[in-house]
Amino acid sequence: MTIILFGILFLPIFSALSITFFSQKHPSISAGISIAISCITFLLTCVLCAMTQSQTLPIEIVYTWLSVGNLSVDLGFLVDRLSLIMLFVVTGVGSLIHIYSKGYMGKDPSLSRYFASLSIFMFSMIGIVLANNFLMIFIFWEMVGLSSYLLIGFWMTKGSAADAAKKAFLCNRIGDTGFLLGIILVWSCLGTLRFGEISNLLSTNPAAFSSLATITGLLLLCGVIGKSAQFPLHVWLPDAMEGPTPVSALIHAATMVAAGVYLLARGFDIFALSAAWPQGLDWLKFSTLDVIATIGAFTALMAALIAVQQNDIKRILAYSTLSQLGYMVMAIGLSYPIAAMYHLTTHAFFKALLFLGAGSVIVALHHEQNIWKMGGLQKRMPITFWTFLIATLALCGIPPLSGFFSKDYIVAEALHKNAYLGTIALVTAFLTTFYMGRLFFVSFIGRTRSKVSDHAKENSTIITMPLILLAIASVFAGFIGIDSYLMPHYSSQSLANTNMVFPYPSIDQAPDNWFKMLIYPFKHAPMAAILSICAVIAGGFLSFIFYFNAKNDILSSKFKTVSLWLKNRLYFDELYQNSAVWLQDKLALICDFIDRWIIGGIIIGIIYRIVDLIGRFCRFSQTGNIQTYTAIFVLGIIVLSYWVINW
Amino acid sequence: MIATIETYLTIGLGHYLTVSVILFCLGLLGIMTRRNILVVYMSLELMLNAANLALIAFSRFNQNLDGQIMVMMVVTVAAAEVAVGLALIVSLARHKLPIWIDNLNKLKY
Amino acid sequence: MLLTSILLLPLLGALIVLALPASLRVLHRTIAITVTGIAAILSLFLLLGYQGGIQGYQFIHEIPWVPSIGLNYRVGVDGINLGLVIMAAWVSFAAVLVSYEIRQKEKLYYFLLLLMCGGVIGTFASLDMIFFYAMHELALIPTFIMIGIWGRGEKKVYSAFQMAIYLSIGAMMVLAGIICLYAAGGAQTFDMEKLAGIYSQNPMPISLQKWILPLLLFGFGILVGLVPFHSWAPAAYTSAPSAAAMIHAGVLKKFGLYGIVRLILPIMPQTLQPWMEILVIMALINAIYCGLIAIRQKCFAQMISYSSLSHVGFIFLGIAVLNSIGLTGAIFLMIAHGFLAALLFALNGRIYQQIGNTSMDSISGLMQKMPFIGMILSATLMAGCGLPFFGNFVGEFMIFFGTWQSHYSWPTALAVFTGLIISAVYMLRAIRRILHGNLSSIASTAIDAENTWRKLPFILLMIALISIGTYPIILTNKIKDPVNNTLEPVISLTMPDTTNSDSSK
Amino acid sequence: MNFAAFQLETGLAALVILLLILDGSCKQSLHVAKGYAAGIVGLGILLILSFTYLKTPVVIPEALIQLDTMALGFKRMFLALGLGFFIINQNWIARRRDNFISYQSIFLLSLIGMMLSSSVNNLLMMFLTMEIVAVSFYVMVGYNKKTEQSLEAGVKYLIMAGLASAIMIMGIAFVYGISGTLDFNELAEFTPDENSRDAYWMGIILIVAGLGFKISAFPFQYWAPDVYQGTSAPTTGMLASASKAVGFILLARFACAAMPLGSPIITTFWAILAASSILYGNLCAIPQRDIKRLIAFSGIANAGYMMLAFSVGGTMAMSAMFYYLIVYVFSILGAFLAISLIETEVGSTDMDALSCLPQRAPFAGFLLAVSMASMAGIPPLAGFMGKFLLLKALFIRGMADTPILILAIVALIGIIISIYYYFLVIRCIYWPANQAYLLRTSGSKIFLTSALYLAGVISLIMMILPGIYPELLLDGTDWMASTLGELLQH
Repeated sequence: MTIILFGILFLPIFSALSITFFSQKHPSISAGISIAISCITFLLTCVLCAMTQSQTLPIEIVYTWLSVGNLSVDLGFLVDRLSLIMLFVVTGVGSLIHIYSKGYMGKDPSLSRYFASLSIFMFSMIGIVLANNFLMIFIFWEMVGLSSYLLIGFWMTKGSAADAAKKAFLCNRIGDTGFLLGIILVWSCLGTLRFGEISNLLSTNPAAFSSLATITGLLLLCGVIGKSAQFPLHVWLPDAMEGPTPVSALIHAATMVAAGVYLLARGFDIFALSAAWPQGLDWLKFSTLDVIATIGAFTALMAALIAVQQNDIKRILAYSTLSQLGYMVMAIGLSYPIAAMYHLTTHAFFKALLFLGAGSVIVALHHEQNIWKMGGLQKRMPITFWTFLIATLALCGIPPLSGFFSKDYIVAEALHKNAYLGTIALVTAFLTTFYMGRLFFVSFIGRTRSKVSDHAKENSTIITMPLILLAIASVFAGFIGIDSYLMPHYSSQSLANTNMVFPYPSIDQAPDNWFKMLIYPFKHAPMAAILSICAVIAGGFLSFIFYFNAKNDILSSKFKTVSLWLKNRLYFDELYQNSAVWLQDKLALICDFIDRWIIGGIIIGIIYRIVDLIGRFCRFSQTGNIQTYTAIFVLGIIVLSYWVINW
Repeated sequence: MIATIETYLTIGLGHYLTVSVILFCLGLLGIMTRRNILVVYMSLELMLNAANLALIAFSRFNQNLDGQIMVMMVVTVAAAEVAVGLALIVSLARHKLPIWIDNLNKLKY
Repeated sequence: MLLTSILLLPLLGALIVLALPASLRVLHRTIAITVTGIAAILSLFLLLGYQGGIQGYQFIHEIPWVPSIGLNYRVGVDGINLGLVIMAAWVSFAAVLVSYEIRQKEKLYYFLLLLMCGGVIGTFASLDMIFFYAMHELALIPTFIMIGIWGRGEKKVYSAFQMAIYLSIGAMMVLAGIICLYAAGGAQTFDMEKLAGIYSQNPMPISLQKWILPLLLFGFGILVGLVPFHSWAPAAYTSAPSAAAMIHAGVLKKFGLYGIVRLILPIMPQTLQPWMEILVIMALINAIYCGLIAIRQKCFAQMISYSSLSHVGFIFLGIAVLNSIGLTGAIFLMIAHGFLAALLFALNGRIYQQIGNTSMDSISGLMQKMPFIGMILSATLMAGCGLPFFGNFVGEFMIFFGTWQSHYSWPTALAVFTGLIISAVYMLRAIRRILHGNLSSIASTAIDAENTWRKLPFILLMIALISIGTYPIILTNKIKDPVNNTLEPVISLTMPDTTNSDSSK
Repeated sequence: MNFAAFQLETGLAALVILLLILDGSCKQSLHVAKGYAAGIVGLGILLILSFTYLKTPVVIPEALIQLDTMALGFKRMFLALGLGFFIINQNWIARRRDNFISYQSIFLLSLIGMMLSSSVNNLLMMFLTMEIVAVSFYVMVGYNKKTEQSLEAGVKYLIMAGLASAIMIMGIAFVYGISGTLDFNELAEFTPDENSRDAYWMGIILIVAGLGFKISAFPFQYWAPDVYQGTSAPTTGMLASASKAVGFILLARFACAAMPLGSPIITTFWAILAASSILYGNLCAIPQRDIKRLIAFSGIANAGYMMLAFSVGGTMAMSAMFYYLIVYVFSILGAFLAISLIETEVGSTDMDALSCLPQRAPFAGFLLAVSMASMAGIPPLAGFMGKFLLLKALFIRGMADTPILILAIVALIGIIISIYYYFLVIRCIYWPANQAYLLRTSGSKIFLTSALYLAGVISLIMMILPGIYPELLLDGTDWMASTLGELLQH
């Protein structure tokens, strides 16, 4: 067990190191190492799953990494259902994307660097998943930030890529500031950072945080906002599409951005605490979960809206990712972590598939990303077309594809708990179908819109094979019972007081065959299921009208202002540029001015000049005239004797 | 009467010292004010002699000879000093340099 | 004996270099590399031989020096200076290795450099205050001369003098403070250990502490570059040749911080608290203010100088919060930052040597020309903005935790903010400007590190930085016991409640 | 009579006579070599004898001169210093193709005076030895009678020194008159009654002024920069080292005997003199461009540091002062070895001229740099230890007597300022600002005779060894200061 865990965690970094030191000049060997190791980690994950079937979870293996005073940080592995499922997603999707990358990036001269960075990413992501304490999560949290930075800026000679990488890292850092403070608060209030101990403590004494509960939750949430690109730190994710497409698929769609959701699920005990504010702030009545739900819903809606008017295929998908992440966060906010994790898993499959499909198109079209220059790919790239279609449908939530189930749980919960959030969820579902329909109809259906798309050809097996595998996963992920697998993780714990509505009252009542599963949403919350299907149909229909065989975007010509705002992503970048960045720049300017001129120039200059001046002045008493000297000599004697005698 | 005159006429330590100090101050003033180096040098000798006078007076006052021995030494040293000093002043003159003391101010600041 | 040989080796090397004729250029370098290399390797034996859990110093070597005034040669390590000595030895070795850029007056150069190496090692190994001080000065003066002769830029004379005067002011204050410590207790000894013992038995009069503490504190502060006494640092580091900047910024600057830990905390606990509260604020100013200035710099060397000052702010913070987590973090960060600053200045030197300036406006796309240097540079800059698995992160987060534990809530928030964001802003900006983007014409002639010897210093320092970052317990376990001893008098005086709650936990 | 006290001086006198005989007996070229060799050998033998033959002090009560520990120590110092300057003088004379014997014999005569001065135990002998030194210096300062500068310096020195000795004699007269004795031991036991107190103090201040002239303490220092600059480098070196040492030795004995050191008034008295000397010397040195003039000002400041010891009082401070003094004179020896080379080879003592040293005479350049560093108080050089010991004494006194700490602050400020100009000299040697000057003065290597190396090594040893192993010298100075301890006890 320990060996397997160590293997899963450290094999990828071993791969990164060996690529860096030994095979930097041999790209194919590097690719081989990296792919092999990611596949091995996947196999090891399977072995781990199999082993844990017979054991009681969670299993915790702990080594001390650091211990000073009452601060103790572990290198610890926490194996429970939550981490297993996440691990499965990360290594599974990761391996496929590794393979895909070989096809996609094959000719790049810095392939070794690419695979090394990818391995670092795998290492860090697995670290987040397996971590048993907050600080270890934070460490790997930062490390995924690094690998994201490296991979977004992979084509670093391109200014935009380098800038995007920087932006991504900084936005993450802003979130992490809160995250680290939150961790410090957790530690100072509870005295431990281990998840297991935290939930035990909180279940015995929910008031352990006293008045700091909500603040702690919100600070931890900052980390999530940064990593999962929730509003207001969502701006980095669309820019991150400057990176290679497999990276976008792996990091910025399937796994890393979902880490925020994973953290929310992991630390749910803290987030689920009821509202408690310190004195002076107690007029703020809301709890952490309220904030989480609101942010999630808002992000879902906003991103979906922006996606409607984007033209870059990857950017549309990026906003779609934002929107779906918003769903997941909202699900947590509705105290429904199982649904969030469920959606996370299915989303990982179909969104990775969408990105990889997009990547396949991009390769075929020689790095053309504008959807208005594509079109007519149905016949030219059949495998890509069909897999992309499956993924689109899954994303939109057409039963019986996986997306339907996971999304439906969230919509149902939202409608059940809060009508506003429910409405937002439904509207977002509608918008999702609309923009995905737009994307699909414009880029795949109809006639070709440019020369490059005329010459498009289907890619080789190494690219299509992962597509097919992921398509299979996207179709069937709804039936394999991810939700019921996760349920024991939560039901036993302190969630009783958060009035969480489970899809199944207990594990025994879970549907036991695929048909029951298929119809379960209709049985469980028929209203929500029907409404969401209606939204999907409406969205699909509308996009069919607008965009089937369309020559240009009708929306942007009809609603110019709205379209402009949406195209410009609601001017968030400009806003930040003109507020935060401006402020920071001016502060720096002031400090620099003070340092350069006031401290460095005036103060030091004055002191120096004064001393120098006194020196020059004293020097003039040396007149060169002996009689002056004698006079001073005698004067000195007179003064001294006068003073001594009159003492 | 005579006694009072005697006390006035008896020349005591105070008188010697007064003369000595006056001479000393004259010497000092000479050094500080006269421009000719030779005169300055003579003023210096005057100061030495003023000190000698004080030494002799004190020697008498203290009833021991230490002061007198000291005077002998001072006189000897002064002679040596004069020998060297005058040589220097002569070579100054040889260089056709002015022997006005305030012209010797090339070295300053 | 081990410590003595570590610190005497470079000095001996300096004498040998001095004795050899100036024409034997290769030999000078070889000797320098050999002696510092041996010293560096020997320093690892300290780590291996150090036994945890033992009170007091180990590897003590004592020679009576001037017994009449209580001045003895006494070296030894405990957890606090163990890491610093090792760091000093390795940075010295790396500094000698990067010195191939020097092509004139090699004899004088290596003589001075070896003096510096011996000085920095000796500073941290000494347990006697006067040796502690004198070794620091011994290392300081060569810096001045090296800036003058082999320095860069037009302002080098001004920077060298500014540094000399500034640091002399600091050093004089420290010297005065040291003598006061000697004189105040009637102890008549310069031994740090004995002194701490004596003053814990019968505390120094408060009336004296009131003067001596700020004297020492600000004296050390000037030597470290506490705002507003920091102007010397950017100027000097920009002008200094790489090796001098490496040793000075990396190692020698820790003198002041180490001095505060050794001489102020255990000896003057009674008046410590108010000053430390002020120091918290000053430390934050250091971190934020210098960080913000670093954002504005156009010259890479200037930027890393300010970033180094900003990091020093964190170390101050760790010391000022007066608890074992913060102080352990501070000492850890001293070591990590030593490697980091040395790396940065070595890289800066390499870039300067290849391109002729380090202006971030004119250099770009260097990664294409110098993949190895570029990789190390980006890793180092990342380490500088507190990335995990590099030593700095470990130190910094311990300091954050420590700050919070001492109930400084806003300072913690500000420190975290600075550590995570401001540092990232300038570090990433540097990567973006220098390494990424299109290759600028000025950089097109640059070449990467040619062979293993050229790469070695960077690799060594990087390995050091990463290994303490990934396996911090190797140092923290050794640091924490002496740190607790150091803080014991302070805590027992000022925070009786905390000790109780600590022990209950 | 204490015959032991002037055995060495007698030897030296014999050496002078020998040199004079040689002068008349052989041809020009031959006598130079012979005389030179004889001088070095003679001084060397005397130096060795002072360590081997005269190991134990011989103190005879009421003798005019004593061979106490202090005298013995300083005699050794003067012999070593004399040997060094003898060599530098010779180098200077050889390059001027001047008469060798006359200058060197006068120099050796002044050395006799200096050595005698360390034995002085009596106001009479104090005056006498001071005058022996002064009169020899009249000659030496004005010796270079072909240049106007030298003559001006000579006259200035003549008049100021004459004034100082006249004032001192007047002071001696008063002190003698009131105490009735010239002997230091008896003086130490004497306290003036209420009536004669003022006159007694007047006398003491006059004597201090006379000695203050020798050590160039503020405000009696005005002659020093001009004379240092005007006269030839070796003479300047001796003025800055040996002559100053004479002043301090006499002052130490006199002050310990006649002034109640450590009493508030005396402490303040010396504190004011010391502080003003430190500040004045250091501040004025900043803008100087002539190395000899710079050293004059630095010498004023150094005198100030040494006067701190009188302000503190006690044998520990005296010992520190002796330490400082000894290290200082040997630093000056090293510095003037280089400066005299510059003066003769380049013909200028401007600081820019120093830039030729690393190329043309690397050893001399190194020596000058080390001596500057030593004077600046950079460890591990001995200058640091000297400053440290003085400050230590100061602070130990200051712990009980807080106003003294102000003096310490002044001293520290002075040290900081001094670092600037000492480093300026180092800068001028090793990284010249003016490249053109460097080219103009670049020439063949200056040939250093092995004797010059000897002088340099003496200086180096005395600058480095006591710094690295202070006990070596500190034992000696403690031993020397123990003499004063007896005086101080009264």
